[in-house]
Amino acid sequence: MDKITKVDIITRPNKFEELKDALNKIGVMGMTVSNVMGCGVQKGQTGNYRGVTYTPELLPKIKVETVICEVPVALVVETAKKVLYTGKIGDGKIFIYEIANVVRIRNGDEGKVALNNQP
Amino acid sequence: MDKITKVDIITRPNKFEELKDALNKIGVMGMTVSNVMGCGVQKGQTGNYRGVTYTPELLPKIKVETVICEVPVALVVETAKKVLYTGKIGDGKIFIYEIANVVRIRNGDEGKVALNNQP
Amino acid sequence: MDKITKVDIITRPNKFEELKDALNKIGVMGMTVSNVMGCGVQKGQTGNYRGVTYTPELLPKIKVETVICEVPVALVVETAKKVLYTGKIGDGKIFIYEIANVVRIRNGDEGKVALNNQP
Amino acid sequence: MDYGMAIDTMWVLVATALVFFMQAGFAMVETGFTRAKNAGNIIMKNMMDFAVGSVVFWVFGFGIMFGTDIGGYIGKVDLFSLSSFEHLGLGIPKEAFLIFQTVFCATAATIVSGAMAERTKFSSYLIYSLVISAVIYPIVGHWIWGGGWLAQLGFHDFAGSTVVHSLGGWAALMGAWIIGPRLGKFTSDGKPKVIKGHSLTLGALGVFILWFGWFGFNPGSTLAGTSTEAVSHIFVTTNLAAAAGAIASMILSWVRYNKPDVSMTLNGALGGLVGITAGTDIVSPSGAAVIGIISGIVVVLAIEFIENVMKIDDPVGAISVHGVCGALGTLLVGIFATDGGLFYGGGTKLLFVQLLGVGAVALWTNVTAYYLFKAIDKTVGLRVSSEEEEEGLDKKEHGTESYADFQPRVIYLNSDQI
Amino acid sequence: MDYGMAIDTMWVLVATALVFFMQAGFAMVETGFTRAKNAGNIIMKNMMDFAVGSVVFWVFGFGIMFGTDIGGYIGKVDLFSLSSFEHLGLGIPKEAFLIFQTVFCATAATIVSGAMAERTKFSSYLIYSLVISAVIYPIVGHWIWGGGWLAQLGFHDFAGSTVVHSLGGWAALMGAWIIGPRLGKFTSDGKPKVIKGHSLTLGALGVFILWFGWFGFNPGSTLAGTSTEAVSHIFVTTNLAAAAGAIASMILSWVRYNKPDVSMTLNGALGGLVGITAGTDIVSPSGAAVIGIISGIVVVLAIEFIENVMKIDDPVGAISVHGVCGALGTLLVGIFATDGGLFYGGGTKLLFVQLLGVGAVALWTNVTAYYLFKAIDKTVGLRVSSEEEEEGLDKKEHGTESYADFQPRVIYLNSDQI
Amino acid sequence: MDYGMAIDTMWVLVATALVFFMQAGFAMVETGFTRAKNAGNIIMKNMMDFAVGSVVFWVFGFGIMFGTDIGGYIGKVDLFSLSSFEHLGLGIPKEAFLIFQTVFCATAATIVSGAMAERTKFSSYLIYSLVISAVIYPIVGHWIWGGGWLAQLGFHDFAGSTVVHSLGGWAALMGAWIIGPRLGKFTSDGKPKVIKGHSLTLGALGVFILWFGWFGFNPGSTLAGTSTEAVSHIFVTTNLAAAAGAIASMILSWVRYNKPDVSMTLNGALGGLVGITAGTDIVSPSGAAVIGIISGIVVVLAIEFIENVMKIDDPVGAISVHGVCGALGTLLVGIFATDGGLFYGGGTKLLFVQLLGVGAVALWTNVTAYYLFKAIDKTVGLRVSSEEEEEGLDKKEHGTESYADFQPRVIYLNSDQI
Ligand SMILES: Nc1ncnc2c1ncn2[C@@H]1O[C@H](COP(=O)(O)OP(=O)(O)O)[C@@H](O)[C@H]1O
Ligand SMILES: Nc1ncnc2c1ncn2[C@@H]1O[C@H](COP(=O)(O)OP(=O)(O)O)[C@@H](O)[C@H]1O
Ligand SMILES: Nc1ncnc2c1ncn2[C@@H]1O[C@H](COP(=O)(O)OP(=O)(O)O)[C@@H](O)[C@H]1O
Repeated sequence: MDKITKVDIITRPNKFEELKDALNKIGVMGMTVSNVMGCGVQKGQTGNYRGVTYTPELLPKIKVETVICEVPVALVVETAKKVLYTGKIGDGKIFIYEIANVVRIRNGDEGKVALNNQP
Repeated sequence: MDKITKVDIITRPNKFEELKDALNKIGVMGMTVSNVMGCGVQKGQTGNYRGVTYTPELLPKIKVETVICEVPVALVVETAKKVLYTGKIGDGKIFIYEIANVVRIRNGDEGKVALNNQP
Repeated sequence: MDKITKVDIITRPNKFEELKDALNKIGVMGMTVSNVMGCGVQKGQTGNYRGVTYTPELLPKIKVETVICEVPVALVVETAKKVLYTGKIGDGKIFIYEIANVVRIRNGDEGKVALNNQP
Repeated sequence: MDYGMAIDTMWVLVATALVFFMQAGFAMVETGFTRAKNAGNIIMKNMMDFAVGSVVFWVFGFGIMFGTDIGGYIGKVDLFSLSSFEHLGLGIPKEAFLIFQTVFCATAATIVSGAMAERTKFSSYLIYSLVISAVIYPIVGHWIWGGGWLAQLGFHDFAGSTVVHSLGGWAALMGAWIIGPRLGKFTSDGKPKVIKGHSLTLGALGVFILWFGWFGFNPGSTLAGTSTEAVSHIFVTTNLAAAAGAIASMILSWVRYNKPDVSMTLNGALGGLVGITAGTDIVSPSGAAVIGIISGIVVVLAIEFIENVMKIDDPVGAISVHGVCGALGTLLVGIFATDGGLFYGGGTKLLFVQLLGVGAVALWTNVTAYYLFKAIDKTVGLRVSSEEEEEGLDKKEHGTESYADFQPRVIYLNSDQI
Repeated sequence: MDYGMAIDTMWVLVATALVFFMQAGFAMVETGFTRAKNAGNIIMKNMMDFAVGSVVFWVFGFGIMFGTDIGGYIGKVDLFSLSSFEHLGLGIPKEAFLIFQTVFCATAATIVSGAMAERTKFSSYLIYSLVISAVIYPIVGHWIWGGGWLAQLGFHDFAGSTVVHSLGGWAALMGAWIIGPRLGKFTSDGKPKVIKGHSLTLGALGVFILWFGWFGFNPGSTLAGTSTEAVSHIFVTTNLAAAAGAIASMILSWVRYNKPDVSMTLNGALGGLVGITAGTDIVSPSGAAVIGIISGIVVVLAIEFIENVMKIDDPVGAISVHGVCGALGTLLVGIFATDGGLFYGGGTKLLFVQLLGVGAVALWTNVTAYYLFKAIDKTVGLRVSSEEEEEGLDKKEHGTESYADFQPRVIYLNSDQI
Repeated sequence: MDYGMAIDTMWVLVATALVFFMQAGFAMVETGFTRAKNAGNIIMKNMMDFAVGSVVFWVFGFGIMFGTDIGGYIGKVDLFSLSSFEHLGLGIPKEAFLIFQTVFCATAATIVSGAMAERTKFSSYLIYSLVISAVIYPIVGHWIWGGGWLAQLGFHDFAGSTVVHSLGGWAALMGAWIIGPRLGKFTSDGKPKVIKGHSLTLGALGVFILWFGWFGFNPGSTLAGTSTEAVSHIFVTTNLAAAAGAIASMILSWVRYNKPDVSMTLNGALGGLVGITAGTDIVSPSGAAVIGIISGIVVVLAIEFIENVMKIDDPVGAISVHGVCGALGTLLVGIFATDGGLFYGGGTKLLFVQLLGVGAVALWTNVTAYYLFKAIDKTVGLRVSSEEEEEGLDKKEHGTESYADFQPRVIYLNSDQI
C-alpha cells in the first residue's frame, strides 16, 4: 500500500479560497475545513468594550485537513506556503502525519484509490 | 501496550444519530464530534441570492473522531459503512491513524484502560 | 530530526484559560482550539422543552491541539492533568500522536525550529 | 366639523397600525420557536399571507363579510369593495373600516403558518392563504360581525376570540394534522421528541409585539375613541388577562417540569390575550384576571394533549393558543359577563349562545379547512420532500439561508431526547 | 359629548401602549448586552416583572400611590383599585389612569433586572419584583405624583426621572452590589475584565424601541392630548436630549478609548432620555440639548466609576443610565427650568427642592432595597450556584437554551483581556 | 378649546413617533442584509444619522426648508428654529411641525448608509450625514414642501417619494458608486458574486417595522387627523401598494430565479411603499395596487441592472428601492391621479410637472452628493483600508464585535459563487 499522508494547514480564514484553488490545481480535490481558534505569537487587535481594554489572545483561524497519496507531500506544502505566505506573524503552520488507511464510504474503496476524486 | 487507533469519520450531519447508536452497539461509547465543512466531488444545491446564482463548494459535514482499542478497527469501519452508505456522492470518508497513547484525566488511566467507558 | 508529537486535549470549555496559562508556563506557546461536542459516559443536565423531557448526550467540549517537540510530552500531560482534574466524569481525555513534520509558513522553518515561538 | 367622527377615525386607524404590527409579532414568534434552517421560509409566509390577504380581502372578502346580508349566512359579494356600505351605519369612513377589517383578516390567516411550519410547501401555503382570506374567514365574520345569524342570536365576541383566533386555530389544527408531524418529531413508537426553536429572544420579542398590538386589537374594536370608559376598561382587562396568563403558565410549568419554562410562559401570555378578546368589554378586571389564569393553565395542558395524546405536531403551539383559548375565552363570556354571565346571575342563556357560536365556527372551519388542505394535498401537494425538509426550506424552497455568517449546529438536532 | 376628555383619554391610552412597548426595549437591551447562555432567563425576568407588576399594582400599589393621602407619606390601600378615586380630579376615566400608571410602575421594576443579570436566582427576582411594585415604588410615587410631601413642596419630576428611573437605578445599585460581580468579571486583584454582550443588534433595537416608547412616556404624562403646545414641546425636548446624549457619549468614548464605542453610544441616548424626563415640559429645546449632553457625558463616566472604582458589576449600565442620569436630570431642572431655574434667574429655591427630592428618594430606595435584597439573600438566597452561573441560567434555571441551532463560542469568554 | 387643532396635533405626533420608529426598521434591514462583522457599525450609523440629523435640522435645516421663501429656491436660515413661522399658516403648534419634519429629514439621511455599508469610514459618514441634513435635503424640501418653485408649479409629492426617498436614493447612488464595491463583490472580470446578509429574520423584522412606520409617514403627512376621509384613504392605498409590491417582486423573482426570493420580496414591499408615497392621497385603491405592482417589478429589475450592468455594489438595494421607486412613483402620479392624471383624462400637464420635479431633484442631489463624497474622499478619505474591511468594521472602527458568543462562519464568505 502506498503511503497515505494527512496534511493539516492552519492559517488565516481569508486565504481559504485562494488555497483551495491552488490545491485543486495540483490535483488535491478533497479537503475538510473547520473554524478553529489559534493561540500563538500573533495577538489580536486591542479592543475596548465599555471602557475596559483587552487584547484577544485567540484568533480566528481555519484548519484545512487534506489526506493525500498520489500528489507528493512536498508539492502540497510548497503550494500552501506560496499561497499563504505574507511574512507577517500569524501566517500559520502546516502539520504532516502519516495515516494508516482511508475508506470511501460511497463505494467501499480503500487506500490510495479512495482518494482519487472521480464521481 | 495494545495498539490504539483513531478513526475519523467525515459524513453527512443528519446521519449522526444513527451512527452513534450503531457504534454504541458494537461497544464504542466515546466519541468527539465537530461541525466541519467539506470540499470534494459533491457540490451544493445551486442557489440564488438577490439575482446572483451560486453553487456552494463547501458543504456542512460532521467529523466524528473516536479512539478505539478493544473494538476491532475493521468492525468500526464496517459498521460505519453500513450506516452511512447511501451510494450517493458525499457519503464521506473514513480516515484511520495510529495513536501513541491516551490518558483519561479523571483518574489518570493510560492506554487501553483509559478507553473503557465505565463511570 | 527530533520526535515531534501532537497532543490533543479534550476537556471542559470553562477550563481553557487555566490550561492555556499552565501550558504557557511550561513553554508551550502555540495551540489551536476548537469547539467540539463530546459523547461519552458523562450525560447532560436533563431539560424540558415545552413539556418534553430530554437528556443531551452530546456535551460542549473543547479540543486543544498542540504540537510539541522540546517540551517533554510527559510534562505536558502532567500539567494538563493537574489543571483539568476535577475527579468528576467528563474531565476529558488526552490523545497523543506522533507527527511526521511541521512547517512554519511565515519563514519556511521545518521540524523542531518551526515550533519555537519567537516572533 | 364632526369631532366625534374624527376622534373615532383616528382611534381606529391607530389601532389598525398596531394590529398590522402584530404581523411582525407572529413572524418573530413563529420563526423564533422553529429552526434556523427554515427561518426565511416562515418570514416569507408571514409576509405573503398579509400581502395576499390584504389584496384578496379588498377584492372579495370584505363584501362577503359586510355586504348586504343574504339569509344570515353571507354578505353580497362586492368586487373591490366599491359600494358605500351604508347599511352598516358606520360612524367612521368606509375606508377606515375596510383597512381595520383587513388587518384582522390577515391575523386569522397568519395563525396557521406556525402550526404547519418547517414542512409545508410554499406554493400550497399561498393557496391556503388566499382561500381563508377570501372565503372561510369572511363568512364566519359575516355570521358574527356582519349582522349574520350568530349576531342576531346575541352571540358576543367583542374583538374576535372566535372570529379571528379560534378560526385560525381550527384551520391550524386541520393543517397540522393532515400534513403530519415534522420528520423526527415522534419516535417510531410515538413518543414526542424535542425540536428546539432557534431563538428564544426573537420569540419573546414577538410576544411583546403581539401584546403591544393587542392594545389596538381589543380597544380598537370599539370603533370609537369617544367611548372613553369602554376603551379604558378594555385596556385594563386586556392587560390583566395577559399578565395573569403568563403567571399561570409559568407556575404550572414550574410545577409540572420543575422549572419555569420560557416558551410556555410566553404562550401563556398569548393564551390570556386570546382568551380575553371575546369578553374584554363586558367582564370586570377580576373576571379578566380569572380568564387569564384559566387560559394560562389550559394552554399548557392543551399543548401537552395535542402533542402527547393527539400526536399532532404544532411547533409553536398555535392550535392551543388560538384555537383552544379562543374557544374557551368565548365560552367564559357566558360565565363572567357582568351583564348576563352565569356567575353574575344572568343564567345560562348567554352561555348557550356562546357555546352554539363556538361550536358552529369550529364545525365550519374544521370542515372547510379539512377539504381545503386535502384538496391542496391531492393537487399540488401539501408537503415538501423529506430531503427538502432535512436540508431546510430556506435552501430548497428559496435558494438561500437566513444566517450565513454563523456556524450552524447541525448535529444536536434529533439526538438529544430521552 | 366631551370631546376634550375623549382626546385626552386617547392620548393617554396611546401613550400607555407605547410605554408598555418599552418592556420589549428593556428586554432587548438587557439580553443583547449580556451573554447568550442567559438570554432566556433575562427574557423571563422582563416578561414576569411586567406580569407580576401589573397584577400587584392593580391589587395594592395603585391604592398606596394614589389613594387618599395619609400624612403626606402614603395613600390609603385600596384592594383591587375599586374605589372611584374622585379626589384625584382626573380628566380621564379612572381605568385609563390606572393602566397608564401600571406601565410606569413596571418600567421602574424592570430596570433592576439588567444590573443583576446573569447571576440572580429567578425565584428571588420574582420576590423583589413583587415588593418593588407593591410597596417601594408606590410610596415614592405617592410622595411626588400622589399629592404627598414632595409634591406639596413643589418638587418637579414631570415624567419620572426620579420616581421611575432613579428609583429603579438605586434598587439596581443595591442589588448589583449585594449580589456581587459575575464570575470572572474582576481579576483577583480587582481589575475589571471584558464580558461581551451577545448581540449588539438586539441591544440597538432595544434602544430604538425605548426611544420610541419615550414618545409615550414623556408626552403622555401630560395626561392631556388637548395640551397641544405642551405635548409638542415635550416631543421636541425629549428627542433633542436623546440625540445630544448619543452624540456626547459617542464623542467622549472616541476620545477616551480611541474608537466610538457602540454600546456606550446606545447608553448615551438612553442617558439623555432619562435625564430629560423630569424637566421635559419646562426646559427649552436648547436646555434639553444641554441636559442631553451632560447626561451623555456623565453616563460614560459613571459606568467607568461604578466598574473601576466601586467594583460593582452592572452588565448593562442600568445604575448609570437610570440612577445617575435620573437623579442628575432631576437636579438640572433646578438649573434649566425656564420658569424658576437658576440659569433663568429663578434663584436656588427650585434647585434645593429638587435636591431634597432626589436625596429623599435615593435614601428611601437604597435603604429599602438594601434590606429587601439582604432578606431575600438570607432566606431563599439571591444568587445561583457558581456551577449554574458557568453553565448559564437558561440551562440550569429553565432547562433550555435560547439558540439551539447555532454553534456557541464557548471559549473566548474570560480569555481575552489584558 | 380648539378640538380640531388638538386632534390634528395628536395625529401628527403619533405619526412622528411611528416615523421615528422607521429608524429601527432601517437599522434592522440594513444590518440584516449585510455581514455580521459589520453589524455594530451599521447600527452606529443608523443611530448617529438620526442623532446628528435631529440636532442639525433643528439648528439649520428647518429654517432653510420652511423659512421665508427666497426666490423660490431656499428658505431664510433661522438658527435653532426660533421664530414663529407664522407664514406657514399651520393648524398645529410649530413644535409639532418641527418634530414631524425632523423625523422625515432623518429618514432621507439614513437611506445612504445601506448602500455604502461595510466599507465606509465612520467619521466620513458622519460628515455626509451632517451635510445632507443641513443643506441638501432642506433645499429640496423647500422647493416642494416649503412653498418653493416646484410647489408653485403644482408638483405633487404628497409624503415624499421624491423629497425623501429619491433624494436619499440618489445620494446613495453617488456614494456607492464613488466608494466602489466591497472587496470580493465582483470577480476580476466583473461578474457579481454573492455576499449574503447575516440575518434574514432581522431584515424581515425591519421591513415590518418600516411598513408599520409608513402608517405614520403617509397618513401623518395630511397634518390633520380631522381629514378623516383623506387619512382613511391613505391607509388603504399605502397598504395595497405595499402588498402588491411584495407579491409582484415575489412572482418576478420566482419566474427569474426559479425560487421565490426572500430578500427580493422584502424589497418589493418597500418598493411599493416608496412608490405610493407621492400619490397616496390622490390615486384610487386600484391605482395604488397597480403602482405597487409596477414598483415591485421595477425594484427587482433595477437591483439587477445596478449590480450587473452598472457594477455598483448596493448591499441592501437602497438605490433601487428609494431612488428608482421614489422617482417612478412620483411620475406615476401624473398617470394615476384621479384628478389630473393621464389615465383619468387629465392630459399630460401633471405628468410633465412631475417629470420636471423628479428630474430637478435627481440633478440637484446627484451633483451635490457627488461633490460631497468626492470632497470627503479627498480630505478625510471615504473608505476604510482593505485590511479593516476584511476584518470587519466592528473590530477595526469600533473595537468590538457584535456577536461575541457565536462561532462565526469565517470561511464561506467569498467562496461560494459560480
Ligand atoms: N505548537 C503549536 N501547536 C498547534 N498549533 C499551533 C502551534 N503553534 C502555532 N499554532 C497555530 O498556528 C497559528 C499561528 O501561529 P503564530 O505563532 O501566531 O504565528 P506564526 O504561524 O507566524 O508562527 C496559531 O494561531 C495556532 O493556531
Ligand atoms: N482527500 C481528502 N482529505 C480530507 N477530506 C476529504 C478528502 N476527500 C474528501 N474529503 C471529505 O469527504 C467529504 C465527501 O467527499 P466527496 O468527494 O464529496 O464525496 P465521497 O465521499 O462520496 O467521495 C468531503 O466533503 C470532505 O469533507
Ligand atoms: N474513545 C473516545 N474517542 C474520542 N473521544 C472520546 C472518547 N472517549 C471520550 N471522548 C471524549 O472525552 C469526553 C469526556 O469523556 P467521558 O466519558 O464523558 O468522561 P471522562 O473523560 O471522565 O471519562 C467525551 O465527551 C468525548 O468528547
